[in-house]
Amino acid sequence: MDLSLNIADGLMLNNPVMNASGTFAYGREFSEIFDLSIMGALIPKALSLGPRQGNPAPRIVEAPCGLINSIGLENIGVDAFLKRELPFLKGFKVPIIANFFGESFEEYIECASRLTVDGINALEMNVSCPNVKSGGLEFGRDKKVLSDLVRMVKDKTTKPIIVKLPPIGGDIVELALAAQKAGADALTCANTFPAMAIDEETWKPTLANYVGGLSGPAIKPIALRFVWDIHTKVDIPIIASGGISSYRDVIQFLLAGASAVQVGSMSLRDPLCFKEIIEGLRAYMALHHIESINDIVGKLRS
Amino acid sequence: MDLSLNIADGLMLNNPVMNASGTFAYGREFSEIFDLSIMGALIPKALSLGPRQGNPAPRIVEAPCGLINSIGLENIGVDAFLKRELPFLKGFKVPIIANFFGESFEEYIECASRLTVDGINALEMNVSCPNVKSGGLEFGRDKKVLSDLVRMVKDKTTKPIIVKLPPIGGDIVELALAAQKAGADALTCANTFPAMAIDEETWKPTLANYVGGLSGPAIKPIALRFVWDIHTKVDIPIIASGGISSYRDVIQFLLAGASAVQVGSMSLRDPLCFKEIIEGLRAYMALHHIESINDIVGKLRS
Amino acid sequence: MIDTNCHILENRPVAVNTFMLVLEYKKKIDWWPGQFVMLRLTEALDPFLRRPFSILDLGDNRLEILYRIRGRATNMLSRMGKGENLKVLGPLGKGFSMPRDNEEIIYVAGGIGLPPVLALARVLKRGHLILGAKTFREIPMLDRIKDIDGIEIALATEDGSIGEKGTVIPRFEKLVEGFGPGCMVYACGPTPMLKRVSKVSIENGVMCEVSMEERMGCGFGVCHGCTVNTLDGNRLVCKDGPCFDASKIIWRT
Amino acid sequence: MIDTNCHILENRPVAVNTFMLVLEYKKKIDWWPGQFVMLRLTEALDPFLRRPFSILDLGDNRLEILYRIRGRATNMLSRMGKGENLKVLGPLGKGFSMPRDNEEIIYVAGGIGLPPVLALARVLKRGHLILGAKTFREIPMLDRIKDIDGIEIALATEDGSIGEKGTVIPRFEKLVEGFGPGCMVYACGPTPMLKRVSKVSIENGVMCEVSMEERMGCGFGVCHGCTVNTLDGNRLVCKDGPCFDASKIIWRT
Ligand SMILES: Cc1cc2nc3c(=O)[nH]c(=O)nc-3n(C[C@H](O)[C@H](O)[C@H](O)COP(=O)(O)OP(=O)(O)OC[C@H]3O[C@@H](n4cnc5c(N)ncnc54)[C@H](O)[C@@H]3O)c2cc1C
Ligand SMILES: Cc1cc2nc3c(=O)[nH]c(=O)nc-3n(C[C@H](O)[C@H](O)[C@H](O)COP(=O)(O)OP(=O)(O)OC[C@H]3O[C@@H](n4cnc5c(N)ncnc54)[C@H](O)[C@@H]3O)c2cc1C
Ligand SMILES: Cc1cc2nc3c(=O)[nH]c(=O)nc-3n(C[C@H](O)[C@H](O)[C@H](O)COP(=O)(O)O)c2cc1C
Ligand SMILES: Cc1cc2nc3c(=O)[nH]c(=O)nc-3n(C[C@H](O)[C@H](O)[C@H](O)COP(=O)(O)O)c2cc1C
Ligand code: FES
Ligand code: FES
Repeated sequence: MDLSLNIADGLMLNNPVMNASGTFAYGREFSEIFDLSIMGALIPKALSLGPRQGNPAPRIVEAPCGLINSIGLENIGVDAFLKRELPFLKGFKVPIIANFFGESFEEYIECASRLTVDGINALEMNVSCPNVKSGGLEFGRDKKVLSDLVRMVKDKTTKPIIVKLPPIGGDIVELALAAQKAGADALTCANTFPAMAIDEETWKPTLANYVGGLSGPAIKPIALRFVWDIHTKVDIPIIASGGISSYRDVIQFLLAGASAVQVGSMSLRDPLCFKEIIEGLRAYMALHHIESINDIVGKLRS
Repeated sequence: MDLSLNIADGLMLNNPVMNASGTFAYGREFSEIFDLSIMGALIPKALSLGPRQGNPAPRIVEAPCGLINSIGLENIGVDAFLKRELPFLKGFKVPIIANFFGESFEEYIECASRLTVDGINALEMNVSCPNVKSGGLEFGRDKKVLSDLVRMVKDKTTKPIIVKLPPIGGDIVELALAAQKAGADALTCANTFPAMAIDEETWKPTLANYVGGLSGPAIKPIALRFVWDIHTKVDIPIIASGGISSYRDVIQFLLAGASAVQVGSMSLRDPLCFKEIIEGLRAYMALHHIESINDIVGKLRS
Repeated sequence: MIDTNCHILENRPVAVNTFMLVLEYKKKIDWWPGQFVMLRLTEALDPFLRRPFSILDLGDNRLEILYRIRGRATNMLSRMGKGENLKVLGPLGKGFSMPRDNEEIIYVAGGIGLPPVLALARVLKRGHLILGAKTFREIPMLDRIKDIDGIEIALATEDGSIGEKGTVIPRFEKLVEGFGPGCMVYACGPTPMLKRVSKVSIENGVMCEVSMEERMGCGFGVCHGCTVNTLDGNRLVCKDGPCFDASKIIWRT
Repeated sequence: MIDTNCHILENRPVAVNTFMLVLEYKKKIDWWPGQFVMLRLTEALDPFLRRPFSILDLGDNRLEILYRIRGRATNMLSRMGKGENLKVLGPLGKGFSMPRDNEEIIYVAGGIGLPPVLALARVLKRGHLILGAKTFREIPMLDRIKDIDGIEIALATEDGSIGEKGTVIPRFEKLVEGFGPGCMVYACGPTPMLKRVSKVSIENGVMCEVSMEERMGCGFGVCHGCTVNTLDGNRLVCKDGPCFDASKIIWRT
């Protein structure tokens, strides 16, 4: 039985299950609970050029079957990551995908080039960051901006580029096509949904930042539809993200056309879910006599 | 204590709680469980010019904190509605909002003009219907198409026009502004989210139609954000729709800027929720010494 | 139809993956076999929708339901215990119609299709009940079933562990052919069985009613999710059914 | 830190809206007062996140938690009964630090801030515990509290129904001023109380540790949701705390 798959040159996974960026910190806490070498890939928290404080608290709140976060991309910055965290992560002999972002084209490019080092297998671009120059509109909302950005980043790195699409505000299929055309090697579909929570007792927004991003099982049916819609249009591999909580969900996303999946919110609730999901996948394949994970990808029946 | 509010000329509600279209049929079943005259307004199932069969079964499936439907706008058609159902609904002395759609500009216009009769207080345009002429793209996805459509419908009716926005595929704030500019009297925000469910045992889509729309508490945080975003940009009243399940949710949506709310999925689960929500609202206002519902609308504190 | 809170009195296994659920049901209300209730497992929002279950018996402050574990909700239900609360909406739908006088009656039940058919047999107290299952261990409450006044029982199991080996169909065919057009058939079970029972009934000029299943959003006719295709157009399983005249059904392939 | 399934042994009211939850906890594991666990109420996906609760006691196969109904999850929890299952992740976070020898110790607890402070007092077996509440009926297990070896108890209630009328602050000020810089303060309770306790401690040159609360996503340091602003930068309540040196905290307005 073979769970391995190839996303891009230099990005071969032992199995299709990765963590999602931002719900795993830099891996140290999870490494104390289970052996990270079982993972398909490891994705540390989003990195920016310099360190960032993020938003004030409260910056997380529960939602029906999910949660809303406004962490605000707090992180230690690329250099500190390379020095203090990467050596630790490399020890697990699992591909490492660095998630990064910037507030300008220049920052994206500089990040990408600094992250082009041994031990990092691919770069995942978080394009849901406000573009300071264009009045705060997210980079990923505009086809043209997105494709310029992807093209410029591709130029500056030899690593495979994975573009993580924003789910709302534009047509995700068009954004996917634009990213592919600009040279993206794979797509992550999708980031959190713009959301909000209000406290009816205080009449205030629950998050200090007013708004945040919704994640968790709540968004799964929408993410599944995105993967299906995009899969029928693009040729590059899709990595699914959005509400995946069990091996069943993984099979569903693979059938819809995803090559791999990321698990975020569910691992906040059940830190051992990675193990359960990977073992569940193995058991499912054994039970159904499926030789290779590739025999599931995109195989939805009519 | 005053729960009444004015949405548009001829559309004065005794309280801000309506049903959502499509989860209430034409009102007969609910009328056997509680007195419909407690409602802020009644909205029958979406109407098209002629009767429609809708999609084959299965056309409903549960999702985390919600459900996905692909009913396919099954309905008895405008004429049968006016003859067989409207007289019954008029008996409750509650404003009636007719939800309607078409597959072409002409159908929308013809529907609107036939629905311009006594006993109907306003028209709610469902623009999440595929436009046959433009290769199936939904009317509500394109600013230009949407504003042409709204303008033409406005021309053909004296009733207030409420545009029910689609949540995904375009920028909802821009769509809202386009609808307002074209003459919409109010906005419903928003319709169901494009979604999908797959059965990992049969490898088939769960819905015969492959895809459907997600509704229920799962989408509430996104709908709340939409209302907040739109409220700060448009001047016409907003009617919130998306996952409302309790009086608490109603207060939250009012604080974010909605003037009224629709309850859909929750009433499938708990048919008596309308009563509970309206009573809860009253009790909340009494407890907090709030004189008028208008003292809540848009009053989010910082 | 009313919506009411009920305590669990009993929830115990009675066959493989099959449970007898007894709820304290304090309201007085009329019902008829074939009708069902929608159960809400939890005040929490997941699972979101209620689930439909046939009424096996209702009266004396007790509501009896016989269910089999099929997916998430039935799994959760099977782990609930005495004293826990459920919300019950019902009775819903149209039950089976009354047979005409002097008619022979055949009840056909496959697997967990048993409850509505058993309920009817108990009320009518006459006729022949053919019960099919995969194996002996999947048949619940055999003692109680065998003891119903006026009912003759025949069993069929796929593995032959009790009764005839195979499906209910051979025995059913024999009975129908014997009784001829005068008899009345009531059936509930897996779709392939229902299709066969309908076909045989129609071929023999016999009235047949089938209790249909469809995924339900509401259970009381407002979401139009549970549609079944009939010669009279779309009908709702929850409101126009679940019991339908078999000759009207247009079966999905 | 381990994640384990626990049966409820007891879940009974001990004061207004306040419950004592006792879980069967079969694992052997070290813990220290101030540490907490994350409870998962249900396998279903709503409520989605676990909730943090201080460890009141852990040992002899028993985990004790004292909790007050605050919102949805605590409400649901209060309706759960013996035999039902919870998932428990823990022990989590850093507990209170050890006091230096010979120091006087003051414990200050406001409302449901009691559990971690009480746990510490029980372990250290010396010092003065000042307990504040709105009213007499909100104080849980007063007998047990009064009987802790080596601990002197003072009560304050807002309505004066027991102990001094008013907040814990006047009594606290008097004690701190009496003991001077040699003493050590441990506090948990509502933020305004913690702020006052910190201020008074700092003004008197006294070491003070406060157990902080923040909305949590994970409880073990991976989501960075539970941030608290300190003189050393952002710190995580769940991992760097919940117990912090009060002089380091930058209080939100
Ligand atoms: C009128 C009616 C009466 C019923 N009476 C009984 C009864 O007395 N005892 C009993 O054990 N079961 C009965 N059922 C079936 C029962 O409702 C389903 O087993 C239950 O809803 C499954 O819920 P779940 O969450 O466990 O499964 P899910 O996880 O929702 O689904 C598991 C599988 O079950 C099937 N399924 C789910 N819901 C339905 C549905 N509503 N109709 C058809 N198939 C479905 C699907 O194939 C699905 O893949 C009845 C159904 C109907 C429509
Ligand atoms: C380290 C730690 C230890 C705790 N120990 C205990 C304990 O021993 N006993 C006890 O009764 N409670 C304790 N709490 C508080 C407890 O976690 C909350 O009461 C609980 O999470 C509320 O859940 P809910 O769903 O009932 O409320 P919700 O519906 O989630 O919220 C209700 C209100 O409670 C507040 N709230 C919710 N979650 C938190 C949170 N994590 N931190 C601060 N405020 C919150 C908010 O103001 C919210 O409006 C502790 C919290 C922390 C962080
Ligand atoms: C607390 C939190 C922090 C996140 N931080 C990031 C981030 O730094 N970069 C990023 O690309 N996505 C981030 N995300 C999005 C997740 O990576 C993931 O795409 C999303 O949560 C949907 O998946 P899920 O439903 O499995 O959580 C974050 C999500 C959460 C909940
Ligand atoms: C079964 C079902 C049928 C629906 N049919 C319609 C419809 O006919 N017209 C329409 O505008 N919206 C329709 N909707 C959308 C609802 O009116 C509502 O906008 C949406 O479900 C979100 O609200 P909720 O979360 O409260 O259900 C339907 C929704 C459901 C669940
Ligand atoms: S289940 Fe809603 S109409 Fe039948
Ligand atoms: S709660 Fe997740 S980091 Fe503290």
